[in-house]
Order: sequence, then C-alpha cells, then structure tokens
Amino acid sequence: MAVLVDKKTRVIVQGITGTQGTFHATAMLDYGTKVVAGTSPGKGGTDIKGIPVYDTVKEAKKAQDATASIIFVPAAFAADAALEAISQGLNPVVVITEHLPVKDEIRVIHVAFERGITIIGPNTPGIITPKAKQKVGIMPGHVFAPGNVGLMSRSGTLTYEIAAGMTLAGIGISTAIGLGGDPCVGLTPTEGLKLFRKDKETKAIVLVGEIGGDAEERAAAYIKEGFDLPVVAFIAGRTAPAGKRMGHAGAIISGSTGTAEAKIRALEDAGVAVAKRPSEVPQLLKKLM
Amino acid sequence: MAVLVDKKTRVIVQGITGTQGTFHATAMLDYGTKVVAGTSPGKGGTDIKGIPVYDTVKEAKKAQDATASIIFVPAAFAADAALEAISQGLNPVVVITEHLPVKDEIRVIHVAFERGITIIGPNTPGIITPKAKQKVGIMPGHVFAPGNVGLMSRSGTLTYEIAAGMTLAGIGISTAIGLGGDPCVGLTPTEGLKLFRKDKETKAIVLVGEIGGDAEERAAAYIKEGFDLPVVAFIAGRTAPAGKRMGHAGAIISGSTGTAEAKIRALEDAGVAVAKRPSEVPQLLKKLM
Amino acid sequence: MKLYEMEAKEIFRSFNITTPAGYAAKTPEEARKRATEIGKPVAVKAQVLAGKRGKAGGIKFADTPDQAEAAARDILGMRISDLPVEAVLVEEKLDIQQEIYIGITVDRNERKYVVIGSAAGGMSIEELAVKSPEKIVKMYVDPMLGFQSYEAQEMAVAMGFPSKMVRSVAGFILGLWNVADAYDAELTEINPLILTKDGRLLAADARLNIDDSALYRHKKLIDGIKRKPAEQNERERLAAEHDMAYVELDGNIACICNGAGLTMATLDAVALHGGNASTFLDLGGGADAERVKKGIEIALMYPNVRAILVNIMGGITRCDEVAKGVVAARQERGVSIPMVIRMVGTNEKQGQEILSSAGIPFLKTMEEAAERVVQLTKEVA
Amino acid sequence: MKLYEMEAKEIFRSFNITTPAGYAAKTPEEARKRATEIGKPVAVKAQVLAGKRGKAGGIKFADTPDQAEAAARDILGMRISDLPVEAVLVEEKLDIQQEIYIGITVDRNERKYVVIGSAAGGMSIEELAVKSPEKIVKMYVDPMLGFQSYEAQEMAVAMGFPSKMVRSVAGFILGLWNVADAYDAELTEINPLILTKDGRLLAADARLNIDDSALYRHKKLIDGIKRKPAEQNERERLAAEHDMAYVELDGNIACICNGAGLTMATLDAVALHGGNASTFLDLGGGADAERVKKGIEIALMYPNVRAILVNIMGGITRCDEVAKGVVAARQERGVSIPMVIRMVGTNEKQGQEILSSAGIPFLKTMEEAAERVVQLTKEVA
Repeated sequence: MAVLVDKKTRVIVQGITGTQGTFHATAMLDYGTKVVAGTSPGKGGTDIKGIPVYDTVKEAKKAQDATASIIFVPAAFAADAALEAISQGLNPVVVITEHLPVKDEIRVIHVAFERGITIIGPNTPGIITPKAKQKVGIMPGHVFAPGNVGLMSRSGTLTYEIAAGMTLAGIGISTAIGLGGDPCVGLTPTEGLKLFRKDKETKAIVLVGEIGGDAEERAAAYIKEGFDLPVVAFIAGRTAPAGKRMGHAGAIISGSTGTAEAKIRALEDAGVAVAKRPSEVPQLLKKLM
Repeated sequence: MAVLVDKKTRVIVQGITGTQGTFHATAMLDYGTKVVAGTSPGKGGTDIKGIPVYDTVKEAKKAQDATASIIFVPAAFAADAALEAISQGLNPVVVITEHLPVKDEIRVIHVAFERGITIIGPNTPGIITPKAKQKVGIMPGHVFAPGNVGLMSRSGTLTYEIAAGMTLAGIGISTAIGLGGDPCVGLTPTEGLKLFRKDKETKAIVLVGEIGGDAEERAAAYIKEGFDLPVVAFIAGRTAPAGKRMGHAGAIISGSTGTAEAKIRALEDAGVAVAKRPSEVPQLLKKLM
Repeated sequence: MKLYEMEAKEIFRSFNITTPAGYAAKTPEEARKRATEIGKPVAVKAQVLAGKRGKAGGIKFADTPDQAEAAARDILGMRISDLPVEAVLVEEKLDIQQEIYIGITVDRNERKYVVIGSAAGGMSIEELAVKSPEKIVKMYVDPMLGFQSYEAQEMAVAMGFPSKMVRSVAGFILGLWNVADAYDAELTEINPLILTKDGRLLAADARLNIDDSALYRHKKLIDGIKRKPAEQNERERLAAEHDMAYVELDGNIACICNGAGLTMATLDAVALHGGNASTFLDLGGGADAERVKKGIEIALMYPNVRAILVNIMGGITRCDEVAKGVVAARQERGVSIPMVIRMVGTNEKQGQEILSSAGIPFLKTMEEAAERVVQLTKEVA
Repeated sequence: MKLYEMEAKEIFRSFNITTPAGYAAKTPEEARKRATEIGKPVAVKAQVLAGKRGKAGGIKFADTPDQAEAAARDILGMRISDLPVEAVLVEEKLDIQQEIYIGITVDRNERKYVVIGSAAGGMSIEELAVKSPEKIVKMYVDPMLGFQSYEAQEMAVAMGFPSKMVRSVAGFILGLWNVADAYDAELTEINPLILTKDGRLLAADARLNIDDSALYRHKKLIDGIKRKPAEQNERERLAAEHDMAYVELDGNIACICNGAGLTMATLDAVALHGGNASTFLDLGGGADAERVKKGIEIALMYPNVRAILVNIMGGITRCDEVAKGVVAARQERGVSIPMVIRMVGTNEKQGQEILSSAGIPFLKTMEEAAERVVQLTKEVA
C-alpha cells in the first residue's frame, strides 16, 4: 500500500540530461525506483545510465508505459514540463524545481486538479515509500526506514533530520511526502491527511510544518473534525521574525498570520502532540502508537 | 415544448439602456416575451418601459428569477457580458452583437460549453418560439407562425424571407434559431439538429445555410447517420466568388472549402431536399411532411 | 486586415522568429542600395496582398546590386491580382535544403485555434492537403491554456523532424503561436520555413491576417505601419466607411439588400434567371432613406453596373424609408439605368405608394424581381 | 521585489489607473520646483520600502513651495524602518471624502489570486480585518479566465457603492488586476483609493511587490527603473548573489545550515537553549567546500556575530566538503570566534576526521550543538 508511490510506479525524469536530472535519476535507480525513461527535447534517442531519453513525455510514456513524473527542468520551463506530464495523465507529478513564479504554480495546480492529478511541490524533495524501495525525489533514501508512519513536511533537510531520528528510534515510515516550500503547492497538509487516511499501512502521522500561511491550522481543523490516526507535529520557525522570508518562499509571517505559535496552538487544540525539538518526534510517536 | 425558449423563459436584456437594447427590449415585450430585467452598469435602479435595470446580472437574476439573457452591448464588451451571463447560469445566452473578435468568441463558447450553457450567436437575430409568443431576439415576430417546423439559419433577413413564405403557405414553426453569421458560433447546425430531435413538437427541419466552413456538410453527415425528421435546406451563395467575404464574417469560400456546391451535394447525399430558391422551401416541406 | 510580408516579418522578428536579412524598398535605386548592404545574392519580392505572386513573376533573384535594381524595376511596375506593387522586399537569398509549412488559423467546428504543420512546405496548405495530406499535422489549441512549448515540441516530432531539430522547429511554432495570440490572427503562416543547406532555419515568407473585429485592440500596430487597414478601391473604402458590406463581381446587376444571407440569395436568384450580379451590397439592419440612397450611389460608382435590384425584407428596416431613399437617389443623381425594387414587410404599403407616385416599378417576390431585372438588363444591352 | 510608490504609480498610470498629479524629487530644491509646477497644496511623501511611513513622519503636507522644500528637507534626512529615504514624491494634496481599499494577493489555500476590497480604506488590510471585517469583500480569480470586468462591477456593488460609482470603482479594480497579471504581482494595493469631495477617484498610494521568481519575465521594467531589485545591505546582496538565503536577526549566533526548514529549526534550538541567533543562512543543497567557506565569510561580515553554528544534514551535501570549507574559512580568514559544527550523513566520517585534525569541535545532534554554541557565546561575552 502506502500513498502516491508504490511498486507499480514507473517514473519519467523530465530534464534528465541536466546535472541535477542525471544525478538524481541515477540515485533513484540505485535506490530501487523504476526510472523507465527520461525526457530532454533535442536529446531523444540517447540514454542516461541505460535510461532511454525521449524528446517528449508523449513518446516516453507510450514507449515505457510510465505512470509518474519527476521534474528537474529550470524554473522558467518547469510549468510547461508539468503541463506536459499532466497532458499525458502521469500521476503524481513531482516538481523538484524551485523558484517557479507563483502565477505558473497556480495555473499548473489548477489544471492538475481539474484532471484529477496530484502535483507534489514545487520546491519539494519529493516522495518516498521505503518498503517498496521507491523514491520519486532527491532525498537520501537510507535515512528512511519502512514502517507505518506517514510523514509530511514543508521542508527538505529537516525532514531527513526527523526521519533519521525516527529510524534511529526504530520507527519506520509508510510514505514520506515533501509538500514543498512554496506558498502555493499542489498538495496541502489537509489533502495529505486525506490520502494517508485511506492507506491501511499508515498508523500514525508526522506533520512537519513551518511559519507562513495557515495550512497547518487548516490541517488542525480537519484533524479536529475526527481524523482517526495519532498525529505528531513539529513546527519550525518559532523564533523567526515577522516580515522576513526564511529561505522558503512560503516561510514568511505576514502581519500576524503564519506564526509558529498560532499553528502550534491550533494543532494542540486538535489533540496533536507538538514536538518542541525535532528529536522529540520519535518519543512522542512512541507514546501515541 | 419547442427548444431553448418557451413560456417559462424569463429574459434579462444586457445593455438595455443602449439604443438597440431599449428598442428590442420593448419589441420583445410587445411580442409577449417575459423580459424581466435589464442591466447596464451605472444605471441600476432606473427602469426602461417598466423593466427594472440593475448594475449587474447577478443582482438582476437574483431579484427577477431570470433564466436567459440577450446581449446588446458593443463588441468590445460583449464577451465580458456573455461571461457574466454564463457565471449566473443563464441559459441560453443570445449574443446579438456582431463584430466580436473571434478570440473572444472561442473563449466564451468554450466556457459556456464547459458549464452546459448554450450560446446563440454571436451575430444572430436570436431565437423565437411563436406558439409560446416568446422571442429572445430581434426578428419581426409577426413573420413567424406557430407550427411544427424547426428552423435554423446562419442569416437574418433570409430567415424572415423563408419564414414569411412558410407562413403564407400555412406552415408554422416550432422554434426558429438564428445560428449567427460568424465563423465561430455557439450552436452549430448539428447541435441544433440534436436539440430539435428531442423536441416532440418539431416534425420537420428547415436548415438555411450559406457559403463558408463545412458546418452544413457536418450536419449532412449527422443526418445521414439516421436523423429521423424530414429536412429541407436552402444554401445561399451559389454564385459567390472564392476568397471574398460576403457580408457575414463566416461567409467566405477559402480555397476550395465552403462552396455552396459542396454543401448542397452533401445534403442531397444525406437525403435532404435542397431548395434552389427560398420560395421552394414551403413546397418541399409540404411534399415531405 | 492583411499585413504585407515585410510588415508581418517585422512582427515575427519581435517574437524571436528568425527571418532572412532583408529590407523593404520602394524604388529600384533603393533596392540596389539594400542589395549592396546585404552583400550577397538576394531575392527581390513584390509586396502585395495576394497569393501566387511567385507564379505572377513577383519574385526574382539577383546576384548583384545591378540585377537587384533591374528586378525591382520590373516588379515595382507590376499589378498582381489587380493590385499595384508599391514596394519590394530585398532579402538574402537562401540555399534551400527543405521547405516547411507552419500555420495557425481558426477551426470553425472545434471553435478553437488550430496549429498546422508539414515538413513538406513551399506550397499552399490547400495544395498540401491534396498532394500529401498524410504529412499534415494538426493540433488544436486549448482555449483556456493556449499553446504550450511542449505541444510545439510534440508537433515537431509528429512532423517527422529528427531530435536535434525538435527544439528549433518548435521554437518557430511557438513563436508563431505567440504572434497569433498577441495579434488576434485569423490566419498566420510561415510558408516556407526554410532549412538551409548550412543548417539554419529561417522564415522565408510571412503571412499575418488580423481579425478585422479585433483591430481596435491593435491601434499601436496600425498606427505604426501608417496605412489603411486594407487594399481597397474607392468604392470599397466608401462602403466600409458607411459600414456596408460591399463586394464587386463580374456581372452587371447591382444587388442592394438588407442582410448578408438575403443579398447572397438575391445574387443566386439573379443567376438562376440567367443574369449576373456586379455588386453585393448589404445595407445592414434598419437602413433609413439616407443610407439606402448612399448605397445606391456607391453601387452606381462601379462602371460595370447596368441595372439595380433592391431587395428588402422589412423588419426593423421600414419599406417607406427604403422607397424614399430609392426615389431620392433616382431624382438627385438622375439614375438612367433600370431599377427594380422588391420590398415586403414593415410599412410595405406606404413604401409602395411612394414608389408608385415616382413611377418606379415594384414587385412582391424576389424571384419576380430577379427575373425582371435580368430581362431589363438584356433589353438595355 | 518591492517597488517604490513612485515606480508603482508609473505602472498604474500605464494601466489607466488615475493617480494625483505628482513628481519624484531627490532634493529639497527639486521638491520646491515640483510643488511650484503643481501649483496647489501638496503632500510630500517619503519613498521608502516600508509600511507605516505616515506614523514615522514620512508624509507631510505643504501649502506653499517653501513649505514643500522644508518638508522635503526633513523627510530626505530620515531613516524609516532603518531604511534611508532617498526620494520624496511631491503630489497634489487631495480633499478626502472617502478612503477605499483595494488589493490583490495570492491565496495559498485556494491557490488562486484573490481580489480584496473595502469601502473603508486608509488602514492596512490587517487592521481592516480586525476593525471592520464585515466590510471586506473578497473575490477569487479564476486561474484560467482571469478577472473579468463584470466581476469588478460585482465587487464594486458588493463593496456597497451606489450605481453611479460602480463603473468608476470597477475600473480601478480591473486596472489593478491587469497590473497584477501583467507584472506577476505577489501583492498589489491601492490604499487608499480616494474619493475626493469634488467626486474624483484617485489612487493616492500604490504598492506593487513583484514575485521574485518571476523577475526574469520583467527585465524591461527592471532595466527601466535602473536600480537593484531590492533594498539590501552588502551582506544581503552578496548572499543573494551566491544564491544563499540570508536573514539578519537580533542575536549573536550565526546559524549556517543546509535547507530552510533545518535552518529555522536550528534557530529555534538555539533559542530553546537560551541563545539568540544573529543569522539565518541556508547554504542550499549540495554545497561544496568553497560554498561553505563563502557562507561563513558572509556571516562573519555582520558585526553582531559572536559565534558560529554550522548544522548540516548530509544528503547530497557531503560532510567532507563541509569540513574542508569550515577549515579553509578558519585558516584563511583566521576566525577567532567560537565555531560549533554538527554534521551527519553522507561522508560523515571523512568530515569528522578533517575537522578533528584541524582541532575544530564536532557534535552529532543539533540539540547538543545548539547547547554548546550558546554556552560558548556566554563564555566569550
């Protein structure tokens, strides 16, 4: 089981001939992911470490029966790449690229939504399902052990930090989803909770949030309505000042909205165990599971 | 019964305070149409011959429980007006205005289609259902007698010419639809045939076509597939030269496509009785009905 | 509104569509100068809003500035499809390896823009459709999303280009879409898009017809090119000014009616009775006496006209107004050629009376009227 | 990228948004000249990328050119929110009847643009949300269709304007949407939109923040306004140049990490142990030794820094490279303040060895590291 990515996932790497594309296509292959094709307009007919390269996703999908896509193309072309993946019905479409214009994000997310396709990201490390040995992303695979906790996070390395801590504590992960660090992303925490709820393998949730927006508050409201799995959360940016963008385009306190305090309050109010430090996450999980 | 417009139709006149809007709102009222409201941003709260005027369609619809719209606003604003009507779920939306940019037409027609709304026109005289004494259009109502023939036409006065001939011959009309003289219109002849097919009151069809495009050929193909009502057609422009726009934006033979000969051939091949002159239409109808 | 090749190319270049080095010239001397500047063999091309200019001798090649001057002298004197050639485009001559077609137009049935391409270009799309329909690739443009870069790439692949050309061909396709979208194109083409022997891609010809209904959105462009929207003769210009649809034909009977469909049907009726129309003139809806008179005056300016048929289906248009206009035209202009009037509908009786007292014949059906006017034309001849 | 009021207003005007007559001035003398040209009482407004400039004394009114010069002299010397005021906008003073708010931003949850309006403007939208939430009207923009003219009219109606004002208010709303759409606005506002006592509507203030990720689409604009995209100090500029996320804070511990979330969490950990961060510095993914060294160098340029905490979760980033960078920074720059390094993951062992042989302390968990650096800072102080 797990969500979004499993053993049946067959991945196209869009932008496979770039440095990032090549590096991570190889890393995904090494981890076990079924990377069945790559695309790079103008480079069709070549291959990258044995992965056949096509000019278009259309050809790649047709030839290799692909089901999902991961996008490494530069920001100015990423929206086009995502629309291309969507047009071929690939699902999910994982957009690793950062610095996409928000206008492009809105358009891509909307089109995907209309066609029932899940966009992960942009500006995400991707998704990983350790048991299936499938990652569609750039995370270090060895950090994630298989298990029953669904992990969702708005950040990358902080996720690895927490996953590593869980692994050390003997707690495994069903699927870890990098939601992406941008203000507008394809999958919100609430939508992620809905996915995990339907997954029989997932027995608890870790939600790693950060300042900016009110996605965590909305997730809390959803949890409060009767979400039936235990949830542990960590919110980064308790000490971040207002009005400053903390690395992620989405990590900014605007006026009085988006503070860590408000998020923590809402989550605790919904019965979520909120860790003060990343290392507390495994302890809280053990208490709840 | 009849199609698109009946006794339950409650019409908003968009652009009611303009010369055309006022003139035809009055003419529709006189004919018997339930003109329940008009719109004209900035003129809300006034009235035209007792018809209340609102700033927006939203207000007009809410206050007067309207179901359909007819648009008289200038070409540059007509697409916006149509989208406004569509957003309020009015159906059909009759666009009298001519000279709409084709790009606007494409957009409006597409949005309407997505929401299940029928656009009539642009550049149409509108729709009339004589038995219900309802016209949503600018045609002279007295020319149309109630009866069982569904009339569709790409032109205005030629329709009146043919309708008048039918009336003189004692043949009445269920509903007459002006499809519009532009290359891209909301309702094609084929779609019109589908509407009439579902109407129990309609026992025969008159299709008035003209040069340009291949909408008539497509209608012929549809008829050939097994359309079960008798159809009489007249095609204007047998003697029109290639490459010249004959009044309507849509009436142009491009290369070898859009000729009257091709249309007549296709229709006759589908078993349609094609009149050589407008006055033959009633004779042919009598033979077939 | 049709743009001249040179005008369209200027727009194309602003959308990063590469064209051959070239300049417009209005005199043979200027053409020589331009050829000298280019410093290579050139093509000298008539700037005229008509197809088939090649077959009409409107394109000549020149190896030297002397030859370019001579070619321009020939071409600048020509009329092509009855249109005078007032400028030439002097352009680098290309060494052709392949001619490609790309074009964008509106598909009436889909009610979408459609992008059309073929790796076998150099002839019109109609000819292509006959000669190698299997080589034509069509893609519809999503009305909400527009045409995407990846779609242009898919199109280049479908057209059969090798991988190494996919991006460059797609670039031209996308550029053309951007032109179409930005300028409300009714039709825009690059035909041929040329692949030279040294591997360059260049738009060797450029066509851009802007939707007349959308011209109000392109005032800047129109102001910039400093000319009237279309190639029109005086009569056409006058009719357009008065918002009447006017088309000149080969016959000798001017048909003046209200409504495009009715006017076409009237032309057809004239033909059915053995006559030939000289004029399609649609007065539009609700014409008053003044407008009717103006329509008759415009029709009479065309020397071919031997008789006039006025056919009015009165609705908003009132027959009495039409009659007044006819009488006024006849009296003020002293019309000597035969006139046949057919009017029915609103205020028919009043109109009939006005015509009767002016001694103008009046008929009730369009067939009678058509028959009559054909008869009268023959009597006159 | 935030635009100055004067820059935003120039763009607004090009979208037919009326603004008061006004000109920028960089000197008091110029302000006098501008006030003379306007010939009416004026407002002299600090051009600064910070809110609340009114409360900070950055807006003064002047009845005469003399007064305008004096006001400009005052304001041009100011710093507002620690930013120097380098220009003022001298503008016709308006006779206010009503202050209106309109703004457009991105709604994260809907993932759509949202248009916000209130007939009770003149304060920030946050204040409005507290003081009169019932007066705020929100409309989401269809991601495919954009915002339509009729929607702007519906909005004006919903904001409570009388019929006779619907079109004019809607015109401002639609104009603002056109600005937002054309310039990839993250936020754009007219606050206040002023209705004067004589019935005119004017955009009295203008805010336009362009999405930094979309700046590549607006090169023309950026070239046109001839300045750097943002108000940055030397360190911020340098970090941006090296594509590192860098934020200065009030404390004294520079946190250099890989990943925004990890950096924030590191700041939090420092605080949990009683310390205060001076610096948020995210090296991004896959930093090599050179980049690590550069990051440390930039952090050290900030005089507040008393200790450095490097916290690396190795994935693509290799710990040996990080260690090399740290050692290089320390040796080449002779760093004298305490440094605490925490690294785990890829090539952790190799990294540890490099640090050990250079005598730099190395810890395995971020909590230990945070605790240690806070301790060291206190010892130093």
